[in-house]
Formats: sequence, structure tokens, C-alpha cells
Amino acid sequence: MWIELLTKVLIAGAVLTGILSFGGVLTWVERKQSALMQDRIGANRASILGFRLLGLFHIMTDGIKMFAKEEFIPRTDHRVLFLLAPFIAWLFSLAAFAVIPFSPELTVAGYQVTLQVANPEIGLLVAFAMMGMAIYGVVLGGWASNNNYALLGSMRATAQMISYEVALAAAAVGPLLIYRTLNMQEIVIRQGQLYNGWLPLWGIVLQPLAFLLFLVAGAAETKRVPFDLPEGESEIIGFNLEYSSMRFGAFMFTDFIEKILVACLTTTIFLGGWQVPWLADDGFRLGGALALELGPMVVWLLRLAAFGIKVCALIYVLMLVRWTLPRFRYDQLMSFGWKFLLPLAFLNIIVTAAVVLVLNL
Amino acid sequence: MSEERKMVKVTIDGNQYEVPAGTTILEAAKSVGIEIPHYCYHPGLSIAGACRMCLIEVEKVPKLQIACYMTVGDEMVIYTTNERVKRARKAMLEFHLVNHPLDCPVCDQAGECGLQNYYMLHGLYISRVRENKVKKGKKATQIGPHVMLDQERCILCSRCVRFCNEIPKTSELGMFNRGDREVVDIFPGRELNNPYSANVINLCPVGALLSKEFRFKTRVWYLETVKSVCMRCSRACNILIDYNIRRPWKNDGRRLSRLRPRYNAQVNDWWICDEGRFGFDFVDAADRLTVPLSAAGGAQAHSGWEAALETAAARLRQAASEIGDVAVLVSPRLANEALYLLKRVLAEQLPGTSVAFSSLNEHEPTQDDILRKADKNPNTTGAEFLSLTTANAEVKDHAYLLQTAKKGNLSALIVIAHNPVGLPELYGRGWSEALDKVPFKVFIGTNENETSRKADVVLPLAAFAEYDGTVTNFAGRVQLLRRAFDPLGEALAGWELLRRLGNALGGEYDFGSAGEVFDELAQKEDKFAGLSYGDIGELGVKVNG
Amino acid sequence: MAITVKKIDASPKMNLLERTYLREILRGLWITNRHFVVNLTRHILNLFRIKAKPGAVTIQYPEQHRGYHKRLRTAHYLAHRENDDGPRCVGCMMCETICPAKCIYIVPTEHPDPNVEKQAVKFTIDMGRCVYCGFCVEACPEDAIRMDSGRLDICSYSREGMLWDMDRLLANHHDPAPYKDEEKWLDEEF
Amino acid sequence: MPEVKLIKRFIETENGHRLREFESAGGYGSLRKIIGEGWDAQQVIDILKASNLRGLGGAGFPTGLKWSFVPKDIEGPKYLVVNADESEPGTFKDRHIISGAPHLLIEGAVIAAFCIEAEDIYIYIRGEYYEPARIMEQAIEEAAEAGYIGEDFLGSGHTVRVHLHRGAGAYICGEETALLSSLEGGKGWPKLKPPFPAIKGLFGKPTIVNNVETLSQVPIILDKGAEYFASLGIERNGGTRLFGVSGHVKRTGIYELPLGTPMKELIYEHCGGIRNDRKLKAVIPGGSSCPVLTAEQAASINMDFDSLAGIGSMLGSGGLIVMDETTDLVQILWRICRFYAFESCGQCTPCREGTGWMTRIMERIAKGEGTVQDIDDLKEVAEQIMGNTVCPLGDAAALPVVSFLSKFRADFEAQVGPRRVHAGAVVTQAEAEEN
Repeated sequence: MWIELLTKVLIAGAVLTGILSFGGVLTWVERKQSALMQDRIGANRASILGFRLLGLFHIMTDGIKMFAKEEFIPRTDHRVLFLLAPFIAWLFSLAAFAVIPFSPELTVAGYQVTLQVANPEIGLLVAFAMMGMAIYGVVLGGWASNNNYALLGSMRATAQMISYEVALAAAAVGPLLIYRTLNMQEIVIRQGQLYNGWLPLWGIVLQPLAFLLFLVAGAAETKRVPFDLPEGESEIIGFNLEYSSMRFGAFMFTDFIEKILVACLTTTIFLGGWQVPWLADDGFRLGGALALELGPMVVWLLRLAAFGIKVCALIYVLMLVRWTLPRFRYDQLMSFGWKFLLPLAFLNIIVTAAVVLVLNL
Repeated sequence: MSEERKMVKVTIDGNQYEVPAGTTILEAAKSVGIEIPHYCYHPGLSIAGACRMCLIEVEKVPKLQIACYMTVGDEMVIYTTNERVKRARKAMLEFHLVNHPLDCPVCDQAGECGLQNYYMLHGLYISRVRENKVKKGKKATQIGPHVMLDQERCILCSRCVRFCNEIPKTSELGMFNRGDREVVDIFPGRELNNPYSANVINLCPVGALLSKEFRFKTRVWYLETVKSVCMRCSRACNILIDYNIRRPWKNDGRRLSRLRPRYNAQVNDWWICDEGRFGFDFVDAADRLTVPLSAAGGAQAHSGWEAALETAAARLRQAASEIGDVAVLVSPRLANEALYLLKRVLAEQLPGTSVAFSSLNEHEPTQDDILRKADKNPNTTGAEFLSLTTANAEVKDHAYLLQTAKKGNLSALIVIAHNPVGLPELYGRGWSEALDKVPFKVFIGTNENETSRKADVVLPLAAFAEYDGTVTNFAGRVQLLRRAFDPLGEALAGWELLRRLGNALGGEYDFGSAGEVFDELAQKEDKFAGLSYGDIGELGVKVNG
Repeated sequence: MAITVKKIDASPKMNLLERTYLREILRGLWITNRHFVVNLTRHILNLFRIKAKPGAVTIQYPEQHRGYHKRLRTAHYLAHRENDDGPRCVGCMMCETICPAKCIYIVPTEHPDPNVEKQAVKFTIDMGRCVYCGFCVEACPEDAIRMDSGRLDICSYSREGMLWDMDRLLANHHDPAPYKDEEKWLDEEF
Repeated sequence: MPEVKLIKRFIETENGHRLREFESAGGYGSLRKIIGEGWDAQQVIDILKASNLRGLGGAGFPTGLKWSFVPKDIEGPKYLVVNADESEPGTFKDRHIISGAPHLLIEGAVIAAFCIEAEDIYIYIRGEYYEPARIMEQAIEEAAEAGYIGEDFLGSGHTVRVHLHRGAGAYICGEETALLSSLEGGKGWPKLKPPFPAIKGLFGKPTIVNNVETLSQVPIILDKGAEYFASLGIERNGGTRLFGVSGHVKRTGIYELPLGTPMKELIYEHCGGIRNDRKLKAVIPGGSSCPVLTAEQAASINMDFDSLAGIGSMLGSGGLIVMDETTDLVQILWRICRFYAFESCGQCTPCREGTGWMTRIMERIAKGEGTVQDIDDLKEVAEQIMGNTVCPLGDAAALPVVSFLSKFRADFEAQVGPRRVHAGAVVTQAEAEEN
């Protein structure tokens, strides 16, 4: 009992630390990646003892800056809400990671260990629920700011996030019809099958349209370009107008966490989670024959790495999109979500349901 | 003038005019609005005819003539702007500039320089001088207490020499050497220290003679100017006040930059004396009183106007009810308006106050028969017209007041723009101890001094150039004092200060400007009857009394 | 004449595929992706001292300097007198007079050398107010105030810091390429 | 025509500067005649007017007319001033009269003083004339002893005092008003005219200023008669005058010839022609301030006031400077310019600045550093001075420049480089091509 609790705490701690660190690194990645894409150099000034490490210290300096800046709190009747809002968004985004299966189970000293904090049967619903809760942070922040522009910004954000939440969930229904489970670990295991002995039956193979829809809706959920209408760093006054210092930092950091979350969910549902193609529990198998035998620990590490690589690749793509496409107009955003994404998602569900019914998978 | 001057008909530039016979062409042209350029000519000096700038063409006279010397004749036809004249002017200007150093950037005259102005009006040629200029000896040499000489800039118009010969008749300056080596210089062993020496600065059309005091302080085009009168003696010469308030970093923040004479044939012609010209230091001095002070038992401390006036009024009223006199030492340095209000406030609010008058001040009583008067107060006559001098039997004199104070018979004393303690030994002796015996003293004045330091209430008065008003000179000419800039700190013009004091004492005095005070004064006081503030004008009005 | 309305349909005719913009989006992503990969490769090569084109066009200001046009109006400076430490400025206040921003404050005084007569004792430019019109340079009869220092790093933490006094203006000087470590910076650029 | 030795007769008399020899040559006869016969002033003036005697100092104003300008019926003293400040380069006639026949001058001056009722005669002699001044002093003493001057001279009931005043070396003091300023003790600055000295002169009193030679002619005219004197010359140019010839002639010196004598005769007969029989190049006819004459003009001109004025020159003081073909006129003009720049009194601007400027331009030309532009500028500067000054010194400085440049321009152009166009000057197409 105590050992299990301790293990869970350790795992949760590892996940939390990992996600937060990764989020921090993403701030640097975003700068550097965008710089390379645009023939620039990007942040490279912060140095410790003359070492710059390609600008990696900017993660620290940004943090220091955020903490050191003057905090300005507007005169508002909802001071507590104002102060809490960024952390509501932050907290719920992080909570969603509890159900993400970063790795398969591993038996260590008789204990079943997995890099997943919790594995409920309704894991995916928990993730969606947490993502939905994160909207409250934005809404409350805008409202408690006692500023019309911030309020308008938060209204836009709410409308956008709810709209795309629907499309996001609808897009996930397709694969779920095939997997017939909401258990995240189970979803991943289901994708371990091979078609004809060589094609891994990942979600993306079975549901390519759903994958695209999910990715687009997920990008919209993170409120980033081209869907950055809620805040629009330079042009539109956003919901975080009145925030400064670390509270503003929390909002911004939430974006990065959400981005990781969306990448993790996409990986889990569509990219086979921690699955490595043709890697079975005892080693690589090609055409049913064992090609390379590997120990369980190696396999576990390979699968963990596979998850990481997939997430990174997705984040790269998301960032590529963020630095390539221009922002939507608000009416375009709404009609895109409701008139394009959602109908397509429904179509996908119907077709999938029909196919599943006919083939009796 | 009783007899009419004979008039002659002249044609100047195609227009016929009638001008008095015997006037020079230059003056005749000026009287009809035609400016003929000139350097050496000055209406107040003899005619030199040396600069040749005023060359004009007279019909039937073969050579060009100098307008400053040739007098008009009947049926004379004069051309002042035809091609021949223009060419000659340009040529003369070119000659003037041949050996001129053209160091306008460092020359204080720049901006009001004859060479610059005429070059812009009549010259505008391209220099043909490729030779080295003649080097003259003295550059920026002090030749008198107020005057700097720069021989290179001199165009040898000889105005300064003639001035020294003809007005103060001291002849310190002369023209030395010949040809283009000629220079204006001070005679060996002499110093340009006559009492009118600084007039040569204004006479000099170029930057050869400059004011030591004003030198490098600011550029003339930063200055603003008002027409006013000098307060240094009872002549009340007409002056121009040049002040700089827009660029406070110049001249250590002094606002009043310089004084210049202003022509008034009835008072001072074109001149003012050096004492008046340079006697304005107190205006921007460090010891100016800027806020009301009151010494409630202890040291003098800053207080607002309301509090200071309340204190003064309450103590004066109290003093008036005690044994002993309330006395006022009236100053002829106040303008007519302030004197009038003082008189009215005293009569209405503090009846029974004994009034004393003194024209003594710290200035040496220099005088001569050119301009300077021994009475170094600007408004003694004004005070006399308002019956505030000892000419009125009820008004006491300085000595009487001192005696009364010494005996301890004064319960309160108001000193206005005076410094009895600081007077020369002969008059000031005993005042310090006498003042100590007066229980309550009000000092009204511009600068801190020995007397103000003993006062219980000190009220800051606006200085010369800080307020509008009128003064009456020794000959009974009422002239306008003009405000150039706001009083320093919280100081108030005399009339305004006395108006507020009167109100604090329980009266109701409602004047919005010095003009309103003067207009009432003109109605109530016989001597000023018929005058109005708006009619005084730049040159003043002589009072019939 | 009655007002008539003529409708002009300027929207481009596009088929369904075009209207999804999918192709264009992918092309855009491909372009940015290509840049990323190419630049990353170049940076890495340069990092290992293998000669390759620079991976970025960025100029590392202020260490690297682009080189300004000679007519560019940059921070002011006061020229020195020949064979003398003092300023050429004679305190004529022409610049102060012409200055449309009224940002020049001069206090003149007597020069110790009788042949020079006048000099500025205080010469302050409020760089925060200056509009860089260059009139002061035009107006100067002594060629004392100049604007070709090549310096644009005019900044301060306070308004007072933007007041450049005479010592500072005299210390500044004409330097068209003040930063010489360009090579070093190319190596370390990423 | 031979010389007519009216004045020269006394000069050439042995020891003519002593009273005894002068008297024995007929001196003081006219004065004695006037006093003895009780003439009044008007008679003398009428004779002078009839004789066509003109002022021989340079201006050529009729002497009789000048004397008659003096107001008759006014209070206070009047003065006669003898202008012996002979400073014009090329002129030396007065020096000969003073050294050779000082009593002739005294006699003329006393007659003049008698005519204008002046009691004081001031002889303003050039500072550099040390020896002549000494002789003059001696003559005055002799005349005083002999009673020709002093209180009640010759029993006439009039008083005349003669004062000798030595100048301090300023050329400008040869100008009558500057001379008066100097006599008054002031700086030798010319005064504005009008009023003329005859109305308001020395110490503000009516004053006649006459040249030495003019006054020396007076006793001779009274002696020989107006008709004889007038007949010597031509119309309106009566009598003889002393021509001082210097320069490149064989015999330089003083020649007394009637006015109207051809210049050719003076140079080639009396002076014996040009040195080394070279060709004549130029003649300055009456002191350095007179416009120069070319050889052609010199060959055809008669020497009288009106003829020379007719061709734009002046007879001036009668000091001819003859220059042969070897003369460098550039150097001559530079020298003349230097003289006037040095002597300009500095009172009025055009002369003060202009003479110096001209000299500096001339210096550049003379040193071979000039341009054609400089020649044009020089001429223009001279024209700007001319007529615009207080006294004639400006003209005196400008006239030689203008005349040299217009008559001998080639000489100057030979010494300068190409035209240098200064900034901003408008250049015509033709000029541009020329360059």
C-alpha cells in the first residue's frame, strides 16, 4: 500500500517534472526553430561565464525575468479569481497528463510499473474533461481583470475552445469505435497489431481523416497561431491583458503544456503511443519470425523513447504550422470549426461506424 | 516753437513732400518713411559724413551726395533707391567689409549689427576680397568699467569718439593712425569711465564696442523687449528692458539681461547713464524676497500670503489701539498706484497713523546737468503730488521718525521699500537700536536687507520690470513702467500688495490692474486730474501741477 | 442620373480542392521546413569549422556592424580644435537657435586665449528630444558640431542620462566602423 | 618758344632768397605801389580777374574770384593760409620758389592779406622741407625787420603777421580743409564742404587758402599788368606756370612756360628729349594723381587746364612725370597705389578701405600672382571710390588706377594668369570658352 502510493507519487513527480522541463525547453525550441525557419539566429545572448549553449540559458533568464518583473494587479472586485485564474488553466492542463501512458508496463522486482500516473477505464474522457476545465482559467482571468477588452478576449477564447472541443472529441470517436475502449493503455496496445504481418495498424492508418481533424482541432485548443485569436500577442488585445509578471508567464506556459498534451493525446490515439513498429515484447519480429531478441528492459526503454520521438515530431509539426500560416479571421475561425471540421468529423464517425458494423471488427 | 519753419517742396523717389527747410535729406526722408542707410550719422551727434552709406542722388548735382549732411532745397529732386544709388551703397558696404573680420559667431552684436542688417538689405554680393585682412591691435580689450573694445570689428564711423567729445565732453576716445590701419582707441593713460560711457555700446553700429556685463550672456535674438522707464533716479529716463525668460540656462538664470536707452526728447534724448543702465542687479539677485515671512516670536519663517497678511493686520490693529503710534515710512521708490493705495488704506483702515517720508537710499547722490539727478528715487514728485512728502506739513521726516522710534513711542512701524538700518552712517546711525524698541515691524520690499531681517512680517514686493505702473519724474512727467516678466516667487506688485493688505485690514479694495488704480487716482487726486492710464503712452504725459 | 449599382464579383474562381487551401498549406509547410533543415545543417557545419554558407542573415548588432551610409545622421559629437584639447565650438548658439526641437543648451564664456575670444563652457544636447534633422550641423559656422559619429546606440536608463554634456560630446568621435570583431562573431553566430 | 621767366627770374637771381638781392631785382615793388598809391582791395582783385590767374596748386580755380568770396562786412578775424605742403609725387616747384625767392611769396601773401583784410598769414610748409623752411624763416625775419610785415607795415595802417607752420608729413594736409584741420591742431582730416573755407575756414573764420606759386604770381601781375599776363597764355588760362619735369628726359627741372604750350615742345625742346633717345611711353601731366597720358596724347596736347580736362586728365600741380618705353607700368601703378594707401587719412570709408584694397590687389598683380579677374576687380574698386569720398584724395588714388588700366591694359594682362572665376559668379558662354 505505502509502496504503491510512494511509486505513484514518484511517477507523478517524474511526469510533472518531465512535462514542466519539456515545456520550458519548448520555449527555447520555439525561438530557435522559428529563427532557423526564418534565416535568423534566434535568442543566443544569455550566457553564464561566457558560455551561451546556443541560447539555452534563455529558459532560465526568461523565468528570472518573469519572476522579477513588477506585478500589476488591477482594481477589481474579484481579486482572488484574478490571482487564481492562471493557475486554474495551468493546473487542469497538467492534470490531463495523469492518464497519458508514456510507456508500457514493466515488472520491476515484482511490481508492475508504468510511466502513467493513473489508468482509469475512462482515461480519454478524463483527459478531455481536464482540457475542458482549462477554459475556466481563461474565462475567469478575462472576467476578473475588470477590463472590457480582456473580457472580450476571454469570450473569444471560450467560444473558440468550446467549438473546437466538440470537433476534437468528435474526431476521436472514429478510432474509439475501432478500439472499443477508453482506457489509454488499452488504446495503445490495440495499435500493436500488424496488418498482413507488416503494416502496423495505428490510428493514423485506420483513420487518416480523423487524425488530421484531431490535429487541427488540437492546435486550435492550444490557442496558437493560426488560431491565436484569444490573445494575438502583438495585435489583438487578449484575455491576459491585465496580467503581468509570473501570472502572465503562467498563462503563456499553459500554452506550451497544452501543446505537449495535444501531442501526447494524438500520439496515443493515432500514432500508436509507445508502440515501435515490429517490436514485440521479446524483440523485433519480421514476418512473425523473431529478428532480434531484446531483453524486456531494452524493449521498455525503446518504447518509452518511441513515445518521446513521436511527441517531439508532432510538436515540430505544430510549431511548423504555427510559424508558417497566418491567423484566421474570427468568422473564418468559427465557420471552419462548425461548418468544416465538425461535419467532417461526423461524416467520419458515420462511415467508420458503418464499416465497423459491416466488417464486424 | 512759436515761429513757423519755412517749408520746402522736395521730390523724393518720385513723390512730392513738404519738409521744413534746413533739415538734412536723411531726416527729411525719414520723416516721410524712407530709410536711408547710415552708420556714422546719429541725430544726437555732430555730422561726420565718413561712412558714405547714405549716398543719394540729387538731380542736377553731378556727384552722389551724402544725405546726412546735405540739406533739402526747394524743388530738389532726390533719388534714394535708383540704380546708381544702389550700386554705390553696395560698393560702400563692400568697402566696410573689406577689413571686417566677419566673426559674427563670436560677436555679441550679431543680430542687431548694422553691417549684417545692411548687408541683408543692400548688399548680398559675393565677396571679391581674396587678400588678407588688415590686423588691428586690440581685440576684446577692456577700455573702461563697462566697455570692451574690438578694433578689428570697427568700421571707424567715429560715433563713439564724437559722443565722448560732445555729450559727456570727456574725450577719452580718439582715432589713431591713418588709412586702413586706422583704429579707434582710448587715449594713452585714459579710461572710458565717464558716467555715460556705456552709451557708446548702443551707438556702435557694429560689435567694436560691447558691454562687458552683457558680453556672451545670451544672444540678442533670444531677448524680448518692453518699453519702460529707468527707476534709478528722478529723471526716469526712457529705456528698453531686454529680458530672457525662455532660455533659463543662459546668464545663470537671470531674467533681466540688459537695459538700453529709448529716445524721448523731453526726458533723456538718446542716452542713459551707466548707473541706471547697470543698476538692475537686485532684480535677479540671490537675496530677493520671494515668499512672505513672519516671525511669530522666533525666527522668520516661511508663511503663505493669507497667514502673513492676517498676522500683519491683526497686529497692526492691536498696535493702533495701544499707546504709541503706528507709523509708516513711505518710499518714493513705489509707483504712483502703490502710493495712492497706501494713502487710501492708511486713511480708511488705520486712521491716525503717522506718515513719514524719506528719499534717502544707499545710492550716491551723483548729479550733473546731462541726465543724472541727485534724487535717486524715481517717484519723489509722484509722492509729492499725492501729499505724501514732507511738503505736506502732516508728513514727518526721516529724522523725526528715528527720534520717535528711539524714544519707544512707536507701537508698530511699516517700512516700505526702504532700508533705514543700511543707510550710510550719517543717516543710518541709531536705526538698529531704534527698531529694536518697536514692538511690531512690517517690512515691504524686494530684497533682503538689514531692516528686513529685523521685521516681524516681511512681505515680498515685485521689483522693477516685474509690474506695470506709473512714475512721475522730477519735472512732473508721468511715464509708464512696464512689466517684462512675472514677479519672482510669490512677490506682488506694490498696488496689489497694498490692496490685499487693505482687505486684510477689513477694507474692500477691488482693483484688477494697475490701470484701474491709476484711473481712480486720476479722478481723486487734483494733480493728476484728467489723466487716464490708457492715454499716457510711450513717452509719458506732463502733469499740469 | 439615377444611381445604379453595379456589382463586381472579384472573388477568384476556385475549385473545391483549392478552396481547402490544403495544397498551399502543405507547400508553405514544406518551404519553412526546408529552410529549417538547410539552415540547421549549415549551422552545424559552421559549428564544426567546416566552411559553409552562414545559416542566418542576422547581423550581430552591436558586435557586428552593417556600415552606415556616410550621410546617415547619427549621434552628435563636438570636434576638437586643431592642436588643442578644447572644443572647436565658439558658443555662437547658431545650432541652439536653429534647433527645431530646442534640445541644445549652450552656455558660453570667455576663452583663456585672447585670440579665440569665446567658447562654450556648457554644451548639452538632450538626445531624448533631438529629432536628428541635422540643422545644427548645417548652421555651425565652425564645423564644430557633427553628426557622423556612426553611433546609434543612444540610450539611457533615465531622462537625465539622455542629456549629453560637453565632455561626452567631445569624447565621441567619427568612427564609421566601430566594431571590428566581425569574423569572430560569424563563427559563433548560432 | 623760349621760357618766360617771370618767377624764375627771381629764383635764378644770385642769393635771391636774401632781401637785398630780391629788392634789387625789383622785389616788393608791387606791394609798395599798392600801399603807396592807396589802392583798395577791389582794384587788386579786378586786376587779378583780368589776368586770368588760376590757382596753380592743382585745382585751377580763378584766384580773383576766390578772393572776392570772402565776406566783407563781418566781425572777427580773417585768415590767409599759404599752402606750401607740396607733397604730390612729381611736383617740386614750390620748393624752388621758397628756396629761391621766399620774399616773392611773402610779397604776394601780404598783398592777398591786404585784399581780404586778413591780419594773420599762415604758411603751412611741408614737414620734409627742412631747408626751405629755414630759408623761409629767415626771409620772414628779414621782411619783418624791413617793415614789409608787422604792425602798420609800410605805414599802411594795416597789420599783418606771418606765421610759419611746419607740417608733420601728411600728404592729405595739402588738401585745404585738411590743412586747416591740421593748423587748428586737430588730426589732418578734410572737412565736409560746404561751407567752403572762404566762408568758414580756419578756426571757423573766413579763410583763403592759396598755393605758393599762385601767390608768387600776384606781385608779378601787379607789376607787369593784367593784359601782359593774360596775353602770355591762352583764353581763360592766363600767364605762365612752373612745370617740374622729372623722369626719363635728358634735362629734368623747372621750366616756366606760358599755359597752352604744347607738351611736345616742353619734352623735346626744353628738356632735350627722352633719355637715350628712346621712345616715349607715357606721361603723367600734373603729379601722380593725374590720369596718365599715352605717348600719342602727349604728342598732341597743349598744357593748359582746359585742354587737359578735355581729354580726361588734369594739369594738376604741373609736375610732369615722363616715362620711356622701358618703364614697367605695373610697378609704377603699384607704387602709386602704395603711396595713396599709406597717405589716406582714414576718415571716410571708400578711400580708407579702397586704397588699401587696391594696393593689395596691385601687389598680387605685380608679383605675378594675379588674374585677369583681378584687373577687372581693381578697376571696379577704383570706380567705386571715385566721387564718393569726402575729399579729392579718393579720386586722386582712383584716377591713376582707372587711367593706367584703361590705357595700358595690355601691360597688366601680360603679368597675370588666366581669369579665375570666383564662386557664384555668372559666367557667360563666351567667357567660359575663353577660359
